[in-house]
Order: sequence, then C-alpha cells, then structure tokens
Amino acid sequence: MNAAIDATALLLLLPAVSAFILACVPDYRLSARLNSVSSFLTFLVALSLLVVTPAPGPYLFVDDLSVIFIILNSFVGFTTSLFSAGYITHEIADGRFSPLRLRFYHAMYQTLLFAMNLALIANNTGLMWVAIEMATLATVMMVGLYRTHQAIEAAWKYFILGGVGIALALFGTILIYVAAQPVVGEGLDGMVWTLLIRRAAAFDPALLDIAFVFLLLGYGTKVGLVPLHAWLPDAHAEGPTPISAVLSGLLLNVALYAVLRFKLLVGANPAALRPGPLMVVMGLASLLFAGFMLYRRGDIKRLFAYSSIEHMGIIVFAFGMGGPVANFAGLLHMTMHSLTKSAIFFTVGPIVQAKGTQKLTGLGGLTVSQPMLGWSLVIGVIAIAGLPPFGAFMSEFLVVTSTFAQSPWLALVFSIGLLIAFAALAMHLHHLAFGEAQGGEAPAVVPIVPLAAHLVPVLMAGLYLPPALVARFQQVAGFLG
Amino acid sequence: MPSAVGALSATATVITLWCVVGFLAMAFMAVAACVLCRLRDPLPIVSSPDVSSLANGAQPQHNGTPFIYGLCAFVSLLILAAALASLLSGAGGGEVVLPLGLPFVGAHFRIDSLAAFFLIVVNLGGFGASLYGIGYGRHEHEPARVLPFFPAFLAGMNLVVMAHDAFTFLFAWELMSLASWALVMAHHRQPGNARAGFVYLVMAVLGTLMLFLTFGLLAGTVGDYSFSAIRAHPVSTPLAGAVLGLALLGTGSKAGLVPLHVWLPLAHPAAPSHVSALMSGVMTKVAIYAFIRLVFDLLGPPDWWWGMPVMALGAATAVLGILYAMEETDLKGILAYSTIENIGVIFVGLGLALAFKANALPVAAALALTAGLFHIFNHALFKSVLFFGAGAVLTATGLRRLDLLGGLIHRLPVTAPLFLAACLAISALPPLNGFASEWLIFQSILLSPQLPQWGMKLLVPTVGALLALAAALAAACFVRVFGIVFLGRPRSAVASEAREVDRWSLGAMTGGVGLCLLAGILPGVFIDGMAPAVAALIGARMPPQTSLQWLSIVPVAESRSSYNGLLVFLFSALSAGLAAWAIRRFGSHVTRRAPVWDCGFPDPSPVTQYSAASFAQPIRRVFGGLVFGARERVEMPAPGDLAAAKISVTRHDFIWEGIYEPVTRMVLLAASVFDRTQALTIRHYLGFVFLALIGLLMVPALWS
Amino acid sequence: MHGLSFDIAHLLAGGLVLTSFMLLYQDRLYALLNVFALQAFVLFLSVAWQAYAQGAPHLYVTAAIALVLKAIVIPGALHRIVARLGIHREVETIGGIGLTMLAGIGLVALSMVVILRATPAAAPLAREDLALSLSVVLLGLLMMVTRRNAVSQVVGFMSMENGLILAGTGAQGMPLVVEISIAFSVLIAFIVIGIFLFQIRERFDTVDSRVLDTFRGERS
Amino acid sequence: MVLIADLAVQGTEMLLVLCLAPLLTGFVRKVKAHLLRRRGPSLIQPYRDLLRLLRKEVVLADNASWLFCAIPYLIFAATWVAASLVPTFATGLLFSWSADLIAITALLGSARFFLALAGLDAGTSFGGIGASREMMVATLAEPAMLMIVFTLALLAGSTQLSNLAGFMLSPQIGLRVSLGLALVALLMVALAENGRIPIDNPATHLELTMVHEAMVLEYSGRHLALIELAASLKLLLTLSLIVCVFIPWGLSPAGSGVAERFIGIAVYLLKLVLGGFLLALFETSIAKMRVFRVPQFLGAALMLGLLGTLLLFVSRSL
Repeated sequence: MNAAIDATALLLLLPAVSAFILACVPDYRLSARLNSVSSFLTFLVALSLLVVTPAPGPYLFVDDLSVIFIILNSFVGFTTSLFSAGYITHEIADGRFSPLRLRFYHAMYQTLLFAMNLALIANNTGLMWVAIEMATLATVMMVGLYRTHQAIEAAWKYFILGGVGIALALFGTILIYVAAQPVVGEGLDGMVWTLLIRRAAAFDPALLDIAFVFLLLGYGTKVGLVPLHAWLPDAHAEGPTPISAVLSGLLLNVALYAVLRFKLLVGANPAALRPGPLMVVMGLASLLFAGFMLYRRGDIKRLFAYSSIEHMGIIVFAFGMGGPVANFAGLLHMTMHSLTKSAIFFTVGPIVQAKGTQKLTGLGGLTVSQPMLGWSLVIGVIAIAGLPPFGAFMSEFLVVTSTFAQSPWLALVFSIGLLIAFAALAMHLHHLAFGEAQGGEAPAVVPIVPLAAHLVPVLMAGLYLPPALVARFQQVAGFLG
Repeated sequence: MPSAVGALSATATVITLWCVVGFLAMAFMAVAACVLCRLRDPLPIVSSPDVSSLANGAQPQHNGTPFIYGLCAFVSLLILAAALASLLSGAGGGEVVLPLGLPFVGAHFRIDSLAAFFLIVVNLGGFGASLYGIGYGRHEHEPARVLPFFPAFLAGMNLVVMAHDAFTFLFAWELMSLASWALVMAHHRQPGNARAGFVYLVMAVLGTLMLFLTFGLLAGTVGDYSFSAIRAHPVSTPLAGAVLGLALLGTGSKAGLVPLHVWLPLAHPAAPSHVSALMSGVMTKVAIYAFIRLVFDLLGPPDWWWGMPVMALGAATAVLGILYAMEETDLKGILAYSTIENIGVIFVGLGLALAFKANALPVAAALALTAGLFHIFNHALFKSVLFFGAGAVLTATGLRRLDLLGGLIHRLPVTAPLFLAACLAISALPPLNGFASEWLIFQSILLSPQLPQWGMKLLVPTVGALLALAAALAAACFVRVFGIVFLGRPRSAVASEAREVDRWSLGAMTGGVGLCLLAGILPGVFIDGMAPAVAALIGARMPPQTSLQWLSIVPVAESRSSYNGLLVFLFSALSAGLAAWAIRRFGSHVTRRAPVWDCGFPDPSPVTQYSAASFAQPIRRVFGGLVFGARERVEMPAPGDLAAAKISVTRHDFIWEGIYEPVTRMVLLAASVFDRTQALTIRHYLGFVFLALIGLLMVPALWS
Repeated sequence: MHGLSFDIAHLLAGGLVLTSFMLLYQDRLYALLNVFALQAFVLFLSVAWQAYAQGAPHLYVTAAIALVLKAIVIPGALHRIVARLGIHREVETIGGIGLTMLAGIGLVALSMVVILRATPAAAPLAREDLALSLSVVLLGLLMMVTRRNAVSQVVGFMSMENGLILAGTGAQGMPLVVEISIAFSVLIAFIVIGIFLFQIRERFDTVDSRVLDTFRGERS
Repeated sequence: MVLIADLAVQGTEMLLVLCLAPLLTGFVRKVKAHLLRRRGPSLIQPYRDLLRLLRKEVVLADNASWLFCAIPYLIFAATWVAASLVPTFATGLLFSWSADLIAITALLGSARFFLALAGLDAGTSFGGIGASREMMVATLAEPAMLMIVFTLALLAGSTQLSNLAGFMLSPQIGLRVSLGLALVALLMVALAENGRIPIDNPATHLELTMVHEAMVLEYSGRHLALIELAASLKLLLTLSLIVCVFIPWGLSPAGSGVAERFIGIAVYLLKLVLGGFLLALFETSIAKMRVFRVPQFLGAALMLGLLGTLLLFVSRSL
C-alpha cells in the first residue's frame, strides 16, 4: 500500500526534482546524463506499476488503461533523453544552442515529463486539465527554443491554437461537473474519475453530449485531429528534433488518453450521444486530410508530422469503432506509432544535422551516403506505413477487418485513406533513401541504442506479442467498450 | 492409417517451417555481414556502376554470394522434397499452430495438396534462381542490396503458401512484396527504377488492402481468422460476390491481371535477373495460389456467374499482355508483359473451372483446373529460363534494349539454344510443355457447351478466340525476341563482343529446359501428380493418365480427344533424322560461305536489318489502332530532297492514361487543394476550430 | 437561491455578454483594452456576487485575481506595449463590424438553445450562467477569428477565459482546484504572451500576425 | 500382326504424302499455266527441281548460324509429321490419336516459327520483311484455324481427325450453318497458310510483295529443297484436311482390307485432282491483294469461325 503510493508520487517527484536540479546544472554533458538517468528512473518506477497497482486516491490513481500509457510514455521519454544527449552535443558544436538555453531545455524536458505523468495518473478531471495545460506550455517553450523566425511563429501558432483548445476543454470539464453535480454531489467528488464513471449512467445525457463536443475539440486539438491540427506540423518541424519525437511519441498520446477517458464517461451513459461516430468521423477526416497533405511536403520533419496526424486519425478511428478487436488494435497502433515515429525522428535528427538541411530536395540517396541511418529510416517508414514484419501491420489488419464486418463503406474509405497516405510516404521514401546521394556525406553519429530500443520491439510485436501484454491490452480493450 | 498420414503431412509442414527459418536466418546473416563490413569500413568509396566494366567482366569482391545462394538452393531443394512427399502421399490435415502472429489466433500452417503443389512450383523456381544466382550474383555491384532480401523473398513466398490463417497469410504476402520491392530497388541508381519501385509498392499495398477487406468479409463477422474457421462459416451469396471481386482485385494486382498489371513491366525488368525470374515465374503464381485458395477453397460453393468476370478478365489480360509485349523493346520488359499474357491464360482456366464447378460438372471442372495448374507449373519453368537467358544477355552485354542486340547466337552458343527452347515452350509449340497445358485449356473450352447459362454460351467461345489469338501473338512475339536478340548481325559493339556466361547460370537454364521438355512429352505424369490438389478443390479429378497406352493424355474419355507428346516428339525427331540421313546419303554436302545475297542489295551496316520496332510494325498496324490508338506518320521528303525520310509512331497506353493518370491527377489535385491549408494565417486556423465547434454544437442542438 | 440574488447574478452575467459585444464593436486598440478592463471588472463583480450568494469564500480569491490582474495589470501592460509599438489605431476586422455583430447574436442564440435545452434538470442559476458564459466563450473565439492584430487576438483569448471563469463560478460547489488553475493559467499565459510579444517586437517591429504569417509553412 | 499391318498402313500414308506433295504442286502449276493458255512445265518438274537442288552445294551467308542450317530439317519434320497425321485415304491410323487437329495446327505453327527465325538469321532487311509479315498473317490465321477446329470439334465431340471424319460420314450430320461458315473460313485460312494468291504469290520474287519467298531468300541447295518440299507438303496437307473433313466419302476405316485401302487411295487422288483444279482456277481468276488488306481478309475468316462456334454454343441449348 505504502509502496504503491510511493510509486505514483515518485512518478511526479522524480521529474519535478530533476527539473529543478537541471535548471541549476551548468555543464551540459552532466545535465544530459542526469536527464537520462532521471528519465530512466522514472521508467523503472513506471514498470513497478505492473507489479503493484496502487489504490485510487482522490487525486491520483492508476488503472490498467493508464499503466499502458505511463509505461509507454516513460519509456519513450527515457530513450528520447538518450537520443537528445547525442543530438544536443552536435547542436552545441554548431552553436545553435547556448549553455544557458540548454539548462532551460533540460528543465523543460523534465517539466514536460512531470506534466504528462500527472495527466496520466490524475484521478480528477480538473487536475488532468491542469497537467495537460502545463505540458502544452512546456512544449511551447521548447518549440520556440531556437528563436528563429520560423520557430517563433511555430510556437506562437501552437500557443494560440493550444490555448483555445485548452479553453474549450476546460469548458467541457465544467460541463461534466455540472452534469455530475446533481448526482454525485457538490465539491471534489464531482470531478473524481472513479466516482464519475460509476455514476455516469444517471447524468443528464444532453449535457454530457455538449460536454463531449467541447472535450473532443479541446483535447482533440492536442491530439492533432483535423481540422484542429494546424499547430502540429509547424511545432514538429521547427523545434529541436528530440522535441519532435516527444511531441509525436508522447504528447499526442496524453491528449488521446484524455479523450479516451471522457469517451468512457460519456459511453457509460446509455442515453447520451454515442461518442464513437464523432471520433470515427474526425479520425477518418484526419487520415484522409493528412494523407493528401503528405504529397506536397518539402520538409522532412513536417512530412513525418503529417504522418503523425494520419496515425492519430487511425487510432481515433479505431477507438471510435469500438469493440474489443478495434480497441485492441487502437492500443496496439498507438504503441507502435509512438515507438516508430520517435524512432523515425531519431534518424531524421542526425540526418538533418549531417546534411545541414531538412528540405527533402536536399536529402536523397540516404542509403548511399549514410547507410545505417538511411536503412533505419527505410525500416522506420516501412514500419509506420503498416507493412510487415512490424507491429503496425497487425493493428491495421485488425482495424480494417473488424471495421469491414460492421460497416463496409467506412472500411473502404479507411482503406483508401491508408493507400493515399501510403503512396505519399512511398513516394518520398524512394526519393529519400534511393538514387544518387545528395548533399554532404558528413559522418553522422547513429543513435544505435535508442533506435534499437524502439525498432526491435516494433519488429517483435509484428511477429510475436507476449501473452501477458495481450492479456493486458485485451482487458483494457474490453474495458474501453 | 489417417493419423500416420496426418503425421506425415505435419512433419512436412514442420520441415518446411524450419527451412523457412533457415531462409530468414540467411537473410539475417547477410544483413549482419553487411553491417559488420560497414562498421569495419565506415566510409566506403562509393563507385558508380559502369556498364563497360560490367560488360568486361570486372568483378567486385564477392565472398558471401556463392555461400548464400548455395544455401538457398539447398534449402529450396529440401522444401521441394518435403512438398513432393506431401503431395504424392496425398496427405491432408496436419496443421501446425505456432504462438506467433495474431495473438488470439496464432500462426496456423498447413500443407495440403494445393499448398504442396505450389510449394513445388515456388521451390523449383527458387532452386533454379539460387543456382543461377551463384554465377550471376558475381556480377552484382552492390551485393549488400540483394543478398539479404533474396532469402527473405523465398521465405515470404513459402510462407504465403503454407499459411493457414488470414493474418499469417497476409503477413507473409506483404513480406514477399516487401522483399521483392527491396530487390527491385537493388539497382536504385538506374533511371526509372525508383519509379518502378514506387509503382510496385503502391500496387502491392493496394492489393493487400483489398485482401484485408476480403478477409474482413470472410472472417470479420466471426472474428476468427483461421482458415478452418472461415471454411466453417461460409458467407452469404451477395457478400460472396463481393468477396470474389475483392479477391480478384487483391490477388490480381499481384498476379498482373489487366488493368492492375502496370507494375509488372516496370518492376520485373528493374530487378536483378534471377529475381525477375522469381517475380515473374513464381511470385505471380503465389498470387494465383491466393486466388485459388480464396475462391475455390474458402468461399464455399460458387455461383454460376463467378466464372464470367474471371474468364473475361483473363482473356483480356492474355491478349492485351501479349500485344503490349509486341510493342515493348526492352528484353525483360517483353518477358514481363508475356507473363501478364500467361496469367491471363491461367485465369481463363480457373474461370472455366469455376463455371463448371458451379454447374455441377466436376469432371470438366477438374480438367479446367488441371489445365490452369499445369500452365502455372509450365510457365514458372519456361519464364524462369527466359529471364535467366535475359540475365545472361545482360551479363554478356550489359544491354536490355532489343535494338542494340543481335547475333548473340554466335557469341553465346549454349545460352542461345536454351533460350530458343524456352521461346518454343512459351509459344505453345509441340512437343514442349506450353503446348500441353494450352491444349488442355482448349479441351476444357470445348466442353463448355454443357454450361446452361446464356452468358457463358456467348462468353466462352469469345474467350476461346481471344486465347487462340493470344497464343498466335505469343509466337510472333517470341520470334521477334529470339530473332532480334540472338539472330542477325550485332547492332552494337558490345553485342559483337559478348562472352558466354558461367556454368552455374547455364546449368540452371539447362535444368529448366530439361524439365520443360519432360513436362511436354510426359504430361500425363504431371497431370496425375496434380490430381490430389484438384480433387481436394473440385471433388473430382481427371482420369489417371499414366496408365494409358503410350503415355498419351486423354482429358475426359477415350472417344474424344487425345494428345501424345512423347510420340509427337519421337515422330518429329525421327522425321528430321531421316531427312538428314537421306540428304547425307543421297544429296551433296558441300557448303560454301559467301556474302549474304539479300536479293542483290546487301548492306554491311547492321542498321539495315529489321529492328524490333519494324518487326512489330505489321502487327501494330493490325491491332495497334484499336488497342493503342497507334498512329504512324511518314515524312517523305520531296524527290531530289536529300533529307532523310522519317517515320514516327505515337502510341497510347489507354489503361495507364485512362485509369492511373486520372487517379494520380485527382490525388495530386486534391493534395494541392488541401495544401493551401498549409499556408493560412493563425486566424484561419482558429476559424477552422470555430467552425468545427459551431458545427458540432449544432448536432445536439438540432438532434431532437 | 432567492429571487433577488438570482436576478443580480443573471444581470452581471448578462453584463459580461454585453461587454463581449462591446469588444466586438471596437475598432481602436486603446478602446478595446479599456472595454476589456471593463469586462474584467464585470467579471469581478459577478464572481464576487457568486461568492457571496453561494457562501463560498474561496471564490473571492478568484474575484480578486480577476480584478487585479485582468482589470488592471494586463490592460495596463498591453497599453504600454501598444503605445511603444505605436499601433493603437490599427484594429483590422474581417468582414465588417456589422456582420461580426450579427454573427455574435447568432452565437448567443446558439448557446442559449444548446445549453437551455440540455439542462432542464440543473439549477436555474447554473443554467443561465452556463448559457451566458458559453456565449462569452464563443464571442471571444469569434473575436480571435475576426481580428488580424495579435493584441486583439490576445484580448479575445482572455475574453474567452473570462467566460470560462464565469462558467466555473456559476457551477455550484466547483472545487477550488479549478479557480487556482485558471488563475495560474492566466498568469502563465500572460507571461508567455509577454515573452512572445517582446520577441516579436524585437524581431519584426510589429505585432501584426500577418507579418508572422508570411512564412507560414514550408521552410524556404 | 495387326500392329504390323497398321504400321504398314501408317508408313504407306507417310510415304504417299511425301511422294504426292510435289506432284500436287506441279499439277496446280500445270493447270494454272493451261488456264493462262501457256504450256507450262511438266507435271514432274517439281521432282526435278528438288533433285537438282539436292545435288547442288549450299551457299551459306557469312553470318548464318547453325540454327539456319538446322531449320530446314525442323520445318520439314514438323510439316511431314503434321501431314501424316491427316487421314488421307484411311481413318483410324495407328498414330492418329497421338495428335489431334489442334496439335496439327500447332505443328504447322512450329514450322512457321522456325521459318520466320530463318528469315531473321541472316540479318537482312528482306528476311525481316518476310518474317514479320508471316507472323502477322499467322496471328490471324491461327486463331481462325482454331475457331474452325472448335466448330468442327463441337459438332463431332472430338478434335481427333479420324473421329471427325467418322462423324461427318454418319447420318447425325445435317446441313448446318456452322459447317458452311467453317468451310468458308477454312478455305480462306488455307489460302493464307499456303501463301497462295491472293495473300501471297508463290511464284513471285518481286521484293516488296513477297512473304514466304522473302524468308527463304538466303537458302540454297539441299536446304532449299527441304523447304520447298515442306511447302508442297503443307499444300497437300491443307487440301487433304479440307477433303477429309468436308468430303469424307471413300475414306477406308480402321481395320479394312487391302482392297478397300486401294479404293481409298484412288478416291483420295480424285479428290486431290479436283481440289488442285479448283485452287488453280481460283488463283487465276483473282489478283493478289495488298499486304495490309490481308488482315481484313483473315479477320473475316476469324469472324466467320467465331460465328460458327457461337452458333453451335447457342444452338446446343435449343
């Protein structure tokens, strides 16, 4: 019992304390190492949740759903911190980072991890909202870190759109409280997840409907759903690459987690509007829109940012379809996307550093000039495109086949969307990876450890899912309804 | 004994699985070796491939090549043996379930007689290609881009055939596509290959998505993706039609059914030749396996009309494919188009089998299906040999364009007759195997008046005419190929200095030709071998052939038709020998070499020979106007004018222009339209949020 | 809750909507900031009245924050920025004031329909408050959409926040957590915006977001 | 014993066609000459030509390959085998079941395949012209032929020529539209296959109009002799095929005695005379058409054949 409380507290304390420490450490090598160590410890703590599930308190709680998110998040947070250590060394050498800025960067990195952990273990709609707002602000800071014209615009766009999204989410949260208040009673109880979900059937369904609209749009902005996505490509493209990895791999998931929680809540009320169709429509719109947007991209990081939108569309679509199979697929796809997309950014970072440009026209023939990175990119793109032997293939298979049984036309449109997005990615991949090498052949440091840590599990998942994992996913999938 | 039989089949499955693991291990070894080399020498000097050095036989360092290919050949042989044993013992059942793949289903593997037959095709091709690769691979400039993927490709194809649940099947299917894509991209620097790879990959994924949907219909409602579960829950009639359509799209895009064939002529030539042989000869067959598995096995009893789209598409594919081949001037491109033609022929056989099966004519259905399967086997053989030959030409000259080749019969004295034999086989000329299978298809067409439906009555004779047309065109096409490449005078310096290829390559080709001849003169043995697979799908089989007098084949009953390849062969050989003997004995045998006569107008320039384009011109004038919208324009200078006369031809690929280009245009247009949202102001983006909010708020406001 | 207190709460909430309309109506930056200060003051009154009526003393904190920060400090700071940048005459609207006002009326109607239909069971005060605060939120968003100038967009954003605070305080017994978080976020938001404005001015000598948007997308 | 007798009949048949073939060619030439009011060469002139060619040396083009020398034998073998599979005077020959009408067509196809290759081997423009035109003609003639085969086979229920002839003799056969169509188509195809007027002129060496002759331009001596003999055999084969299918009377069935065999031979010779005469008459009364009219001519044959088949398919159910 005590140990359990310690685990949740540690999840918050570790990043919070390290944020303070890192803000004070001047040596960037030391701070990079500290950053990794702290992230690693957080990851270990997260793993301990598998063994001991803490009892829910009024503010914090952990259930099967959040455990998956927490472990995934802390894992990607850890590997990204490893990648970041190599990345910033190069940036320092290039003079794009000053040591002071780096202190800020590391502090913000840990703050972000703190905020995301908080959002994932909050047992309170308000607390969750605060955490997500904090995560937004931290990432805004990091996106604007380079202080270039473009970076500031990206951060500004992100801030404004994120702010509006957050505002909408807050309104939704208030509406949920208003709906809960007559049933659960006034005060803190009206915002506690565990209580809300138990009594949701008695809430006013009409109010829940409106609340869900606001919440979907509000948190959907952070998920990057079309048409609320506009901040996402710029934020990915203009910030430091580790942040792009974190954004795609973590922050989107956290927002998705919030959407899922509220979907559960609304879904628990039989009289309320079904949340599924709304999510399906937005997911499909994101998939199709991002698929088309992939074609005319000229910037490699923006390209993969749109691909993140596409995949968020797929995931939201899967969860929107619901049912044990689709939910399972959604969870799996989310995991695979987090791992793969951040791995792609791990390769993109050194590539961009070596070539000195992130324009696609300047990058070509990567398997010739930087074979290891180039092939890693090929593997990453193949994995993200949902081809075997990688895990996303399984999730896409499950989504399509299970959807087709329920509503064939949706599955058809969905497949067309997948194909459109795939063709665009393939088009860029052929240019990026093959043909004569373009640009510099400067040696690039390959972040082997983080890459392997991401791609090997992705490969393994395509071949074999451990029964324990499957059981957990299935349990959660059943619980998501 | 059923348990023993089942155990035998399971053993075969297990052995094959271990062999597949062996393939994968080889792929892994190759990757590891490449990575290690890279680590040892992090900055290799990247040399650009040079055609002349290639032609002169400059060989880069290859230590692993013979090793990998040799192992591949060995493992293929093992699987071949296992599959043969499984097919001949007639064992079914014996499912192996591994806890891999889809967690709540597992990976099911099973070698039934159909799978065993296709395993034989796959591994025969794989064995040949590996053998060929031992020699051919030495000329590879970047072996690191071929060696890891070749075994993976073989593994993928074997797994597709063995898979016995939807997920494993699709997984292997896509693995096969991906590995072959990587092989297509092996020579990625050559212009056009990137496009080939792109088109191929997109078409492959299109096919896979269609198969996703197919299995969604077949298994989605039940939620159990194993084939046995699918078989136990047949879909309802209208849905089954949809499944048929989706299966045609899904497998047709891999097999090369018109109009989904566009990637073949791009991708097959781009790959290294032994890989082209595998892709053309074997991978398309794996696609047909998928079609047979889906439609004949999983989908339940067919409706009468199912055969019609299959047959119509098959016939159209056959004719269009060979007409395209007639127009093509790239040697490997021609072979790829000819593959399309043969796929069409096979699909006609399958369509007929479906029609017969639906009308409760099991014997006729067995005949048609046997014809289809036999043609699959035959095509795998001779198409492999043809691609090996094309590879030999490529090794010897570095050229693929017909208009630069010529006279190679003098320079490649062993390759030439082997290639010629394969040309004869693919042109369906007796006594080789191509004729035997086409003869069977024609025989099954002749049984089709028994079909009661009017649609069939009108369609089948037309299909027969189209098939006959395709066969005749194929002969013309391969006269052109062999005549332009091997006969005449060399059209380029490189072609006149070509050197014969290595023994491994020649060995692979000789083996293939030997099997072609064997299957041609003893078709009965092969037909009987296929009988278990046919019987499992149709419930009937062709009468046993090997017991017949003189080893002839009789499709249905003694009184009707028969063909004896052995006798025709012996007869022809005897006649030719007799004639030769008689002339030796009674005629003159003085031979004098002299300059060519050519009606008194000989011209030493090799350009004055008939070229590939001029050879095709009469046929283009007959069919081209309709099929390609071909127009010739002749610019004849006025008398006295010394300017050269010019002839120019404009051609249209209506399928590309009519389907693919508009789709591409639409996608790009949509991309451009959507792309405007990339360049909006924050205000506009806020406007989107605003509109989305208002729109969604309207939903509950207007709901009730 | 007896009639009078309900009426007063209702009146104050209505006043908030009214000031939102006034915000929409402005075409000078200084005037805009002044009206915003007025709105924040109305918000202060409203929250304070709620605190009194609900007997929830913690709401006084929120009220105080609204008064000090939003009614005095932020408008003052923005005044200074505007003065320093010399952009006080520029409020470019999209589609004309009249059209914007019409759209605003439509939005108010929409929020009334949406909320009042949905909450027959809720307490009347909460209902009215929710409807009116939704109007304020939507009007704030409308303002952000129809203004080109960064300062007025920020004002629109804060006006949205005002609406949210109104909603939060209107909900009976909503825990303190929320108020603190709102105040907190406003604070951070202000800081961030301040940093951004500072940088923007430093680099572009204007806060017109059109200039920011020139790049808008692909790195050239 | 039966086997030996059968073998004897089969051997006789093979020798008969081999010996008769040049005679038929000579006969047609003679008749044509008479129709044109010339005396014409003697009937046995083709034999003399062949013998002279056999005795002459072979002049090979410098560039000719081994295939060039092998091809005459292959062509001759394929044609001879095909010819000996067609029942001339007797049905139920020993090896008649080893190949049916489809196989015969394909054997002729093989001969054509090799001939076209020979045209390309020397690397001359005329050879190329001949080869490409020949294959163009073949692409239409072969499917037309197969359609005719289909029509006949659907009627008789077999593609076996002996069975076919037997069926044609039987009373089941009536006057069928399909048969008429098939006959017309077969005649058209036969003209094309043998390179007769109006498709090709066997006597011309006018460069731009020749097809068959262009391909064999480089052949000489014994090679040319074999090819000429094969051409004659092919003419005989086609004629035999037509008479065997459409005027099957007089064919001696399997197991008949020596007398019947001789009657069969006599009747067969009569039929050949009639056929050769009609061919000569036809050729003298018509002009050669332009090369690119040929596809239309053969296309018509193909359509007739297809129509015949279709009618059969459709009428079966009536």
